[in-house]
Amino acid sequence: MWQWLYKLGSPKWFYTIGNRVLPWLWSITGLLLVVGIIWGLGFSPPDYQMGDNYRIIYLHVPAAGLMKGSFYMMALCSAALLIWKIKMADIVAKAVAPIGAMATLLMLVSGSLWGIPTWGTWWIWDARLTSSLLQFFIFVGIIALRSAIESRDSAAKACAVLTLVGLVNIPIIEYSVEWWNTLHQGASDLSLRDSSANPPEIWIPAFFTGFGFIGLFFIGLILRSQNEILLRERRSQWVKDLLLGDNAKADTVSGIDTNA
Amino acid sequence: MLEVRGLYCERDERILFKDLSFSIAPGKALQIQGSNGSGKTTLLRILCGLNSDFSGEILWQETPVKQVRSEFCSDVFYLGHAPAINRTLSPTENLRWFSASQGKTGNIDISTALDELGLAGYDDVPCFMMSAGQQRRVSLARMKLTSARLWVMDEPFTALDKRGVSEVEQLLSDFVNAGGSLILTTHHPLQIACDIDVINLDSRAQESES
Amino acid sequence: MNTLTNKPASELGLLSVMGATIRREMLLAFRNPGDVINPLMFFVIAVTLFPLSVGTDENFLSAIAPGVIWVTALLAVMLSMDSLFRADFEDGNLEQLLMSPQPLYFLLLAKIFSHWLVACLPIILLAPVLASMLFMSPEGMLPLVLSLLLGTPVLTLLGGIGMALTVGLSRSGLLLAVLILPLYVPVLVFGTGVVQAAINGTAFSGLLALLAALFTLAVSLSPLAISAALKISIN
Amino acid sequence: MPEFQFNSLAELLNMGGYAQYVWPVYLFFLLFFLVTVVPPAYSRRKIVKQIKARLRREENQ
Repeated sequence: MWQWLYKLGSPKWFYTIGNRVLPWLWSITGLLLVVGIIWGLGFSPPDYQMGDNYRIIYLHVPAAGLMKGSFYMMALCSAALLIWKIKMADIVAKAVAPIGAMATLLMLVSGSLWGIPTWGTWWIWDARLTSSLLQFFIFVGIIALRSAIESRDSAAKACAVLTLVGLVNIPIIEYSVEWWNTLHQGASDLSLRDSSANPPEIWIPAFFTGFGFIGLFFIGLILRSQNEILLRERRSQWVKDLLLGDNAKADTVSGIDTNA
Repeated sequence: MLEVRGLYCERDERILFKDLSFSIAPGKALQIQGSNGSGKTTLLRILCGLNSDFSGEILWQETPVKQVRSEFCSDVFYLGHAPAINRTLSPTENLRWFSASQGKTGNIDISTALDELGLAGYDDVPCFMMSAGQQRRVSLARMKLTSARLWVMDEPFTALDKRGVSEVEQLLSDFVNAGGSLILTTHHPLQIACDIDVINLDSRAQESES
Repeated sequence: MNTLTNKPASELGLLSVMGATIRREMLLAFRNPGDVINPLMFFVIAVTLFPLSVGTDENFLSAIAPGVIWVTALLAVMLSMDSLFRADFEDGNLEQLLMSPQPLYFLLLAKIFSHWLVACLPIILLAPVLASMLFMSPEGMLPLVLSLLLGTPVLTLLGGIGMALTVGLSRSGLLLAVLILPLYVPVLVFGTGVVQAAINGTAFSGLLALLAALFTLAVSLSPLAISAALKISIN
Repeated sequence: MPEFQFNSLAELLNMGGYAQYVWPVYLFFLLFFLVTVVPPAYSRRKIVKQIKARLRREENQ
């Protein structure tokens, strides 16, 4: 177990394992997303209340999950960096931040497009949308802080502290927004109301897209982390060997042939 | 007293020093030499616990510094590049807070300390009205107020005139000869009458590269 | 004169060290009256801008009054944060603070308490005056002051985290806002909630208790985050 | 086995009248997908090229 963790903390190991995992991840993710989306768009029965508009849910819900998951992952990495000084943890945290921010944006866009026919307006101060917007601001803040600090080590630790502060605050923010929303009589929340009226098959595509999103998340994570590893380790011997020793391998590092 | 084992520090992908080991005993002075950017300031800050980007061990009285941080801090006096003098406050007010933040009231009172650094009569003048050298003297007056047994000083002679330098050298050698430990960096040819060890960060870097 | 024999005549207790820190900060505020006046003037001017932009309709102004007062107070507190660590960072006193044998946690609390006294207390005292200029109903006044009394320390503590993270950067004003404003949301929500509840005639003690809980949480955790952030920033 | 719910391509594109909401979301997902994958792959090429150039320079010296 510890051995494994130790290895995961080694950039070289992460890089090579990433290369080995990527082709598999690509094919599984592609399959899941294609099946999930085609099924969701074409084969799922329409919702008895919202008709075909509910098909947004197959992207909306996984995006919301990714938003949460990315932040927890960043928090975990931040703790690992601050407590055990694992440099790899910072590389991952840095890679996850933009993916999480984009997922939050997708969640917001899909939520508000869903809202137009349901509420008659594209934005409504719904509790979940509002706290997601705040979550988006927190992602942006972390990215902005990292780009503002020149020293890489200081930036890493500062972002880690900010992420952990955010981790403590997010439940409080969500609770306060929830309370605020009931106070101001917000509209009904975004969910499949009374979904028991729908056949359970309606959820099958969500299962596919959900795992597809997770796969996509890890593809993005590995690609970005590998870039960061190359940049940080560019003076090390293994990078030299990798890039000069075996040209063909180095050019296909992303799992797709970038020479094509 | 202070012992350093296998210190390694890199900054911005440049190794400042590795396998650096030394120790300093009471009644000794240690001068850190090296060209600009060789990591002198970084080393001093690491010793004081102001920089944690290193690996290796720092022991204080044979215990890792982290475990005895509070005792260590009360036994170490750090003089950095910045004078740690608030320009709005007067020397007396600055030094009063310094004493308090050390958790101690020394038995030398502040105006005596200022007198001895040649600042008699400046006790209540706001520091922004004083010259750089005078501000440095205010900063150095803290030497008279601290009861620390290890002094870590980064370029203590900056901005001082000739007489000031020799006065401070006198203070330093008195301190070391009375059993204190001193670690300092300076570009100035040091003339203090006590045991001085020298660590040159430049020559170490050359060794490790060849 | 031998320094080694200059052993401490007396050891100062933690409280007197905190007291000395507060005295020093008060002295600084007294010498730089801008630290007190500028946040206050920002507060007054920003509130004045609202009637000028939305009109002087009494009903409308009284409806938005709690929010306006709270939001401008929040922004004033945030803008005042710059003076918390900036000078100490630049002149090297921050290093001395971190090298103090006293527990950093309490030294930071003392510093933040002083900052609150200097920057926030005047705002709280003036808030009822501005609220009545916006025709806020008198039932809301006491709850407004109470909510500000509990809320502004939280704002100061959270702002302290942001400031500690950005003190090493030369121009950090807008970055601080991006980092800190999302974290200010709960305080704002419950703070205005207290005032609204009081004006509507419903019970607000529960909300005050929530603010008090936030206060306790912030007092116990923020100094830890601030000290971690300061150690990073002085590297 | 689930059935295809639409009788024609036009009906699929129409999405039961919700086309202007459903399709933009899926388009935005495409954007999300591309942003997750393309910039890192692109910068990978740049980074590899840079490091190689530097290594060759050092070898020639």
